[in-house]
Amino acid sequence: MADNNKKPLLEIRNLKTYFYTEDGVVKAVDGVDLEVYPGEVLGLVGESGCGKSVTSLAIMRLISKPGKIVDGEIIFDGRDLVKLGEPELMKIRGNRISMIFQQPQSALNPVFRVADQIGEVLEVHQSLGKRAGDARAIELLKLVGMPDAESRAKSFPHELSGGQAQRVMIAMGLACVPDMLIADEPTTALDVTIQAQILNLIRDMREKFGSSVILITHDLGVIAEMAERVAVMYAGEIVEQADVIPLFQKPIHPYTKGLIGSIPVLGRVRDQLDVIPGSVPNLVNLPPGCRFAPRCQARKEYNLSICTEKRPALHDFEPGHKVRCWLYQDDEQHVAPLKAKKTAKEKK
Amino acid sequence: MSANMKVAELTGEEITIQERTPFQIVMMRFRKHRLAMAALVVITLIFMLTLFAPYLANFEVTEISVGDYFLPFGAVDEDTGRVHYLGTDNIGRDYFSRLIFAGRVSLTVALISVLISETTGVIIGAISGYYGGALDNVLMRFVEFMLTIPSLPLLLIISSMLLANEDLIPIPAIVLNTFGKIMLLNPRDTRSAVLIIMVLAGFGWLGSAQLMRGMVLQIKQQTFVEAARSLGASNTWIIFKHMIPNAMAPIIVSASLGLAGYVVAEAALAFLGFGIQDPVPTWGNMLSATQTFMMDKPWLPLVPGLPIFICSLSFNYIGDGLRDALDPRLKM
Amino acid sequence: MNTLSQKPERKPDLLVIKDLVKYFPIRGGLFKRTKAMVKAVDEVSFTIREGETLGLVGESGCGKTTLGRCILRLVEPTSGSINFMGQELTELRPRAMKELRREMQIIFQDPIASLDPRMPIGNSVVEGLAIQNIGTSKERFEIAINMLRKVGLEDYHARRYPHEFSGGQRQRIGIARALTLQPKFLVCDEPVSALDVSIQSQVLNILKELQRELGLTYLFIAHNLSVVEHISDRVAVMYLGKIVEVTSRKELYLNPLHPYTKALLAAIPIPDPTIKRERLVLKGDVPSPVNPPSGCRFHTRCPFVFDHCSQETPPLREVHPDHWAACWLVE
Amino acid sequence: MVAYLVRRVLQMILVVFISAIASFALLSLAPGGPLAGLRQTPATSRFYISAEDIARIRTKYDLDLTIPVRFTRWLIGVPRGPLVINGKEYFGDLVVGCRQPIEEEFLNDRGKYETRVTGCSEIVYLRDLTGRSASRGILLGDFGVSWRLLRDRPVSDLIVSRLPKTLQLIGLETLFSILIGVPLGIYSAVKQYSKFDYFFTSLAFMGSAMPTFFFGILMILAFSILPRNAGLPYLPPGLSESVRDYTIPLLGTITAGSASDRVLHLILPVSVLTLVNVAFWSRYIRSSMLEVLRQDYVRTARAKGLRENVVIMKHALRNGLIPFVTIVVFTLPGLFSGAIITESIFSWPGMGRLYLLALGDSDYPVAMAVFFIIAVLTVIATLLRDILYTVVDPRIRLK
Amino acid sequence: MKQNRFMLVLGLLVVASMVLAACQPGPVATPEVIIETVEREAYTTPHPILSDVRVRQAMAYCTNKLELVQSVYPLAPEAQQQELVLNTMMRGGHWAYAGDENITIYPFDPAAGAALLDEAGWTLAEGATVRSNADGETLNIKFTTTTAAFRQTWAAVWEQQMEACGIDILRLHVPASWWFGDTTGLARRDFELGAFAWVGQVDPGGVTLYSCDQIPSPANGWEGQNYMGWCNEAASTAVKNANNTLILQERIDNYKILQAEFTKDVPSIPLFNRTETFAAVAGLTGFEPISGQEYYLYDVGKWELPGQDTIVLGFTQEPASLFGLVEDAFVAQLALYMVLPGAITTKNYDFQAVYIQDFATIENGGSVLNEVEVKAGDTVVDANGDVVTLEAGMSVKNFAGEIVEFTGDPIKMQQLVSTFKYIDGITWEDGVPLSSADFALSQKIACDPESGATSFYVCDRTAGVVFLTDAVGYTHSWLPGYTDPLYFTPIWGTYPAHRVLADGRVLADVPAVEWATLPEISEQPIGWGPYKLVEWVKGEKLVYEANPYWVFGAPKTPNFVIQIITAESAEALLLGGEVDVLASETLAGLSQTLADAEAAGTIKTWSIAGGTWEHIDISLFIR
Repeated sequence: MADNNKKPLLEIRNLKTYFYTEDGVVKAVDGVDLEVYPGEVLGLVGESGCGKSVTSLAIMRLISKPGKIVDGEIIFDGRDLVKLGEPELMKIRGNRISMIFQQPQSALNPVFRVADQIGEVLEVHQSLGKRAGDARAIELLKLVGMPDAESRAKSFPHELSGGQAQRVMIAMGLACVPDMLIADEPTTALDVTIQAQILNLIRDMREKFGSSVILITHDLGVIAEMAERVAVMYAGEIVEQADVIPLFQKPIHPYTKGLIGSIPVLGRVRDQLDVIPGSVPNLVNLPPGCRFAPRCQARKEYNLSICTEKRPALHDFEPGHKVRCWLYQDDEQHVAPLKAKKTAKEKK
Repeated sequence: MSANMKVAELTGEEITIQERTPFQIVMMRFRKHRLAMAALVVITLIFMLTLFAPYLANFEVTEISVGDYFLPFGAVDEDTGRVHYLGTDNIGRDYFSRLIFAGRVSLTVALISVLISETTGVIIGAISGYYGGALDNVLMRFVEFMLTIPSLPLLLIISSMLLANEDLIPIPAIVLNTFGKIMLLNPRDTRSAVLIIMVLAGFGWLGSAQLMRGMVLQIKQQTFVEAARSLGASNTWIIFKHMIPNAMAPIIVSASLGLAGYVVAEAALAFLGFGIQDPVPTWGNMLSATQTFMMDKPWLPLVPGLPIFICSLSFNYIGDGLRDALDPRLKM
Repeated sequence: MNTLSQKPERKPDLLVIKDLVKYFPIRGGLFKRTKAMVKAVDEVSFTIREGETLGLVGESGCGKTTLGRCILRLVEPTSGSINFMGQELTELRPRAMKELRREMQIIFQDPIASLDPRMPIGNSVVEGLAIQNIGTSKERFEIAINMLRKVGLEDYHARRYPHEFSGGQRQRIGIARALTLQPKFLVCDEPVSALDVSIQSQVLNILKELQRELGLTYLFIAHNLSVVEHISDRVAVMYLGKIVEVTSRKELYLNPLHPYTKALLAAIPIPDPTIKRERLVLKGDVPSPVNPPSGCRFHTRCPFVFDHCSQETPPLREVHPDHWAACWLVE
Repeated sequence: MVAYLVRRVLQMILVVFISAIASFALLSLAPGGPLAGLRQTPATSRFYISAEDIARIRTKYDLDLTIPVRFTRWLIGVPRGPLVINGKEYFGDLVVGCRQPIEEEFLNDRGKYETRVTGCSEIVYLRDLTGRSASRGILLGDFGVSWRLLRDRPVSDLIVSRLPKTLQLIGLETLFSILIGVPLGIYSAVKQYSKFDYFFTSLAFMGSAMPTFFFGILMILAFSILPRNAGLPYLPPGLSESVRDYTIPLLGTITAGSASDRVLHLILPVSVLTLVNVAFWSRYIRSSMLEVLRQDYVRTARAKGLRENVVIMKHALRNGLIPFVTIVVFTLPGLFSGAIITESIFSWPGMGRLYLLALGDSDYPVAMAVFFIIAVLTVIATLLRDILYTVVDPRIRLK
Repeated sequence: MKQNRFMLVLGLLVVASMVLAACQPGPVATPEVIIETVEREAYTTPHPILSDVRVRQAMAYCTNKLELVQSVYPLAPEAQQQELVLNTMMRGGHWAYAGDENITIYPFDPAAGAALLDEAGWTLAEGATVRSNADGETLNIKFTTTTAAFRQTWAAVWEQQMEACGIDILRLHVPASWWFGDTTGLARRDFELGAFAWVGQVDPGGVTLYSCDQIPSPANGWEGQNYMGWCNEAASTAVKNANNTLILQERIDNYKILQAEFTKDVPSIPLFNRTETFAAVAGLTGFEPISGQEYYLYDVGKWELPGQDTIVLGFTQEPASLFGLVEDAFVAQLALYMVLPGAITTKNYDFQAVYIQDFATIENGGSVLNEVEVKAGDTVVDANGDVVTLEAGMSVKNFAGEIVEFTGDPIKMQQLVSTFKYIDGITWEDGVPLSSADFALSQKIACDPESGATSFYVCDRTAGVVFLTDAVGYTHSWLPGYTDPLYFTPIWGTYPAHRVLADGRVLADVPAVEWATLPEISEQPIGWGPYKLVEWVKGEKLVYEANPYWVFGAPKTPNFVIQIITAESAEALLLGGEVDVLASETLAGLSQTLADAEAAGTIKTWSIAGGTWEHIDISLFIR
């Protein structure tokens, strides 16, 4: 779906964000490359602690102590956000890139009314006055399908349900018609029926405003329904990146495979689910080589020693389908067992 | 895929987090708080000084060198050749010896008060928070009511009553003997110290009871308590095996801050003339006895004033360090 | 693939719930009189058969967790009957209840909160034995070690503290703790919803394996219908304190009768981008259980609502054999 | 809300009542009183205290009545005599006290002799109270008459004379410590673990660790006595105002009782109290701000593109001040009770000193009045706090 | 719901218990558990240790009084320190002092003390530090005194002195409110050894301190101040006789007996006189504190501070009332002295007439001893000094001075009549001259039981008062048989009978019961002294202004302020220039600060021997 000829709206190159804690340096994001094209929905999927939220916060430049962006560039609309000063950033945040969060109720300030919180964005970025801001806020609330928008605008966040609060967040995020909306697990805290509402809303809004969306979630179902392109993250790096259909139909990274195999799917009853043994590595003491190697069944199957020695690079497996795995990549001393097959197949 | 993956095979590399007991973690974090570590060193030093007071002091507490009033630091006793490291006070008592013995009393008073008040507070707070209902209501209303009463005035009244009337609260001889041994005092002189402990602890437990109750209410929400109940645990089991150990962190913090408070409170009572009385030396009554010399011999009040200040500061720092180290928000 | 649910003979009932009610009072006013009731569980009846897994599914606040707690009497039910192995639980005295707790255990949602952070996990696991005064401390420890091994942990883990484990391991410890008393019946209260997907499957597999090995009966509470479908033999759907549909999982998936069940099924995102489904998206939020809607509680959100729905509460009826539903539409 | 308030007020009344009982009981048990020291005056040829004199004084101050009767007379001013209905007296011969107790000696179980009252040679009956002066009761605002400090004259006179000075001192101190402590607290929270934070945290600790009495005397020495002797500008060492004009180098002549005179006298005590309390407020604000800064909505505010100081001063502070506002009301009793030690050190004629004097001199009507008012104020502050909570935090509704 | 019901029940319980308690005739209630009723009278069973005179004497020998003085007055010159030491209840130079040769003096002599203790059976075992007796009981004695820093200081030294003699002292510092309480501490003889001070009087008095019938006990309603329980017939008789005669020699002789017995029996160890310390800014003139003169304000009209029109005197205690009948605190007397000074002064323990024409002595005819005949039913003062209605069998002192039994027949007795005339020209501050009516009002109020006056001792012994019409003054007749050692000094004060109150009444018409609360009396009295009180800012200061009508002309300084300060800040305020004078009631002694400041020339200090003397009372009977 991605048109590679199009110029990406956002391009992340070798982004490294580390947290300097008392236990050591947590390499939350360690060399992420990613691009988002205008108008697309990019799904960023991964388990908790894989660095997907940190990546999104890094884009917003909202990493606070003890975290720090240590390397890489985030080029948005031709400018490297990493190098921007606070005043310029302020013009981008909430205006050109906006963000919605996982816990909508705690993401809203409990002591201000809903309309004021939406209006604030307009006040800052569009110099709208209080009254105009309020009117626009109500308009936006109507747009996001808030029932009884006028009176809801006057309520405090705690008076809203989770779904309503997320609508407010979306309204706030869209207030300045941003180029990009980052939705960090927007439905995780919500019930399934409400989740369906919110996902529909995001989809509608994307169509209406034409913004690109980075949808961060751990729910593969949500990704399958929403995303056009998907990046799979594991332990601070992207392990696979492809359009949504190839990714689900033909996942190639052992982690992606395991992930897809491990979730129960409605209507497809299996006696046992697939299992990825072990658990996510500690981001302080990362294994040398491939980060997934300790849990990787394929590594054992093919008896690859390089996996524990050298870190694989994210490379094109197919056009538009990138993977970070020694199964598909050669090295001076190492011949990728599956790459050969693929090329052989292709030749046929 | 390999659906017959055996669960037992999943182990091995799994424990990726370093093996440390909570205690080790706390200690590790505490060590990072430099001021708290410094405070700990200072407090340890002071404790050692007072602990070895009988060996360090070259004079007895009540020993008076007649006429040797206000001797300067390092003065030498002519008859015996012993050194008054910190000089003498207004009636010729060796100031250093008094200071370290006084520290023993002051710190014992603070420690025991904290011990009693925290224990009482923990038990009452735990019972109140755990059982809730009418009992909780009565206990907490009582605590709140006691807290509405300004404590210093009340301390004054009560200590004046208790100090005066020996029969009002008879203290068992064993208590006096034990405390006397700790503080190196004649058991009968110990009475005023024990009374002040009772007075201080009598008010001190209120705060920790509230704290404990809050903690218990919070812990009650945790599922491990429910888990214990589902295993058939009795209330006592839950309170002692789960509630109290889990609530200890803030209690320990409040105890160390409490130590600071008690050291100062004892001194304040002494300053106002309602504290531990003279045959028993404390930093507080040494300070109050010499505060009249503030103008001309400032070191006299300064010498006992400084340890009060330092101890209070150190306990505060230690409390702060412990708070940081025990902060549940930081991951364990 | 599935052999359990297809066994023809009907197994005896292990747990029979009848008209179970749990109201939480809301106090207010001058004398703190009860002003309103949170009707968390309202006249719920169902049965769990020996060796089966009953899935209980519903959105947050629908009362499924309260129901689970009521069965274990961790929450005292307001009224109704809970019959477990022929014993009426609601009438048991504390001592007898303590005895009975060996037979029924619970696994909690939050693996971090459900383990005492100040207790080495070995102690947590033997706690049940210690409380029930079973065996010497040495024997207990052996049982604990065995249990830990059974859930895939090692002996030396017993000395460690919960914070040293990952979420999945903690959940396994939780399972081990529940199983040391060798219960017959296990309430699994959202045991996997706090876990990552890859870990979730580990735990689900273990649960299934243990069931097979030990002949356990589960009440599996979850909000994720696909997980429930995966593990359960029968599924009960709950909405605002009421059970709206109970049937076998196959029946439920193939032939959902209640509109809410249908909506729930439709709302679940399927991890297959090629499937594009007709969506039945419900409007609005779940109403408050304090003042639940009159009649059918679902009528405020039901796309098929008609007049009668708001006037009378539909009873839970056996529409097809072993397929119960509470809706005026299904006659 | 109304029901809540009514319930709270009822509770408050109960608490006040109990605290009245407590304070009364406590001070009735305490030794001393208007008779203390009387026998310490050596009898001379013209002054001799007889038992009859003592009895008369006991009667004058109601000390001959039983404690419950004294309590009700103190609390609500009754009984004042027998109940009179239609001109007929009832309960006239109810025993309410004893003018001349009979004491006897007993050997108690600790082997000590003990004097116990075994009888009464002159019983006070209810009808004897007729015509005896009594206060209208502390509940009606009549605190009775002072025993010692302002002998035989209303306690309220004493309180009224001290209250303005204490309000000045504590009011200013509270104002300054909040004005200084709050920004410091915010700043150290925002710059957590910075040098500034460490510095002020340490300073705050020192402030709270420094005993006031010690600190106060040091301040007098450093800012009053020493500079004055050295011919430098100095601050007055105590009192609330001078009685005559004085000259301070650089400042010139200060007229006694003038505004500048009062201000100069306020500086030292207010500084001492402020320095101690700044510590408290800044620590309080710091921790509450740290808590708030961790919250998601602060991140949201940043994500909106707000300037950092808007994020801090609007979004974070508004929430950080919620616990602060509610604790501020607890300075209310402090405004009344004063600062015992600081007032002593600076000869400040305030309530704290009054209370100390009343205790030292066993002027219990005064002590009880102060005690009672503080308890009432604390109870009121508690209610105010709960009401304020609903004002500052929209999430909280009183039920 | 539950909570509220509980609260209600609680409240009702409290109310109910209070009602019940109120109905209970409290004091008549039976006493609690009694293990054993009294088989031996308390207060008459001798103290096992202290009843032995040898122990008491030993303690006296072991006491180094000079050292005690040095500990509390380290800055006093040695000569003065020596002078402060007391051997008996009188200081060396007093007219009633018996002389060194007539009393037993206990110089500091630990050896003598040790010998006496050995003799008494309290021996020092090998290696022991505390003596013990044959029964193995150790010689430890409880010693009670107040928490005052002054007493803590010398008590610590004394404790060590006793320790050196093998006596173990258990020192208890208790709050003054308990020690001097009405039903606690000293008043109930709740001590073994107890230290406090007697405030010295111009006249030695002493009846209530040393006579046998002044031992407080439950039996006598705790009357008397003989806390030691010392009953020595000879001493008891002597002290009564000394106070029952006007003949100086007779008094001296009787006091000699008292002192001899007192020092022999050692019921109390006299220690030392306190010094009275005064400090004032260097420039102050006219201020001259003198021994014997309690009221250092006696010359306040002459005080002068160059360059200042105001003098500030610091008080650490605020007067409670300026109505002298209800308030006798020294500060109140001083504050009142400014406006209503005493008629006489007592510089150097001698009497000087100031506002009276002369003392009413027998020698100069101002007083006469009339011979009166009394009969049964008359009110007289008996030989014991008590006011009695004469009946047969009572012993009285007849006109000849002999103590006789009243048989019922009329008998001749002495009646003392004194006439006091004030000097001319005394004028109230409002310009109205002082009149005899002002004395009449004073006498009326003082003897009105409603006035709130503390003591009616004088009124009870007054036969009649006649107010002079030819001069300002009165003639006072005492009851037959009463002799007052200070008979020659004025008895009644003055109140402005003419003063019109704020409510329009004239002071003379105001009932006595209102006086204590009358602002014109308790807070704004007018007088005829050197100053008039302009304002009393409670808690802060009393502001005075020169009285233009003062009989001795205008005072040197037009304004005078008594500033209320705290003891903690007193010295700082003096050095900081906020107050000019600090007197003995504020300064516990000379401090280094003051001495340094004096050396630097900024202030001036005085230390004089005061009349107040410290002593240790020894309880001779167990409680």
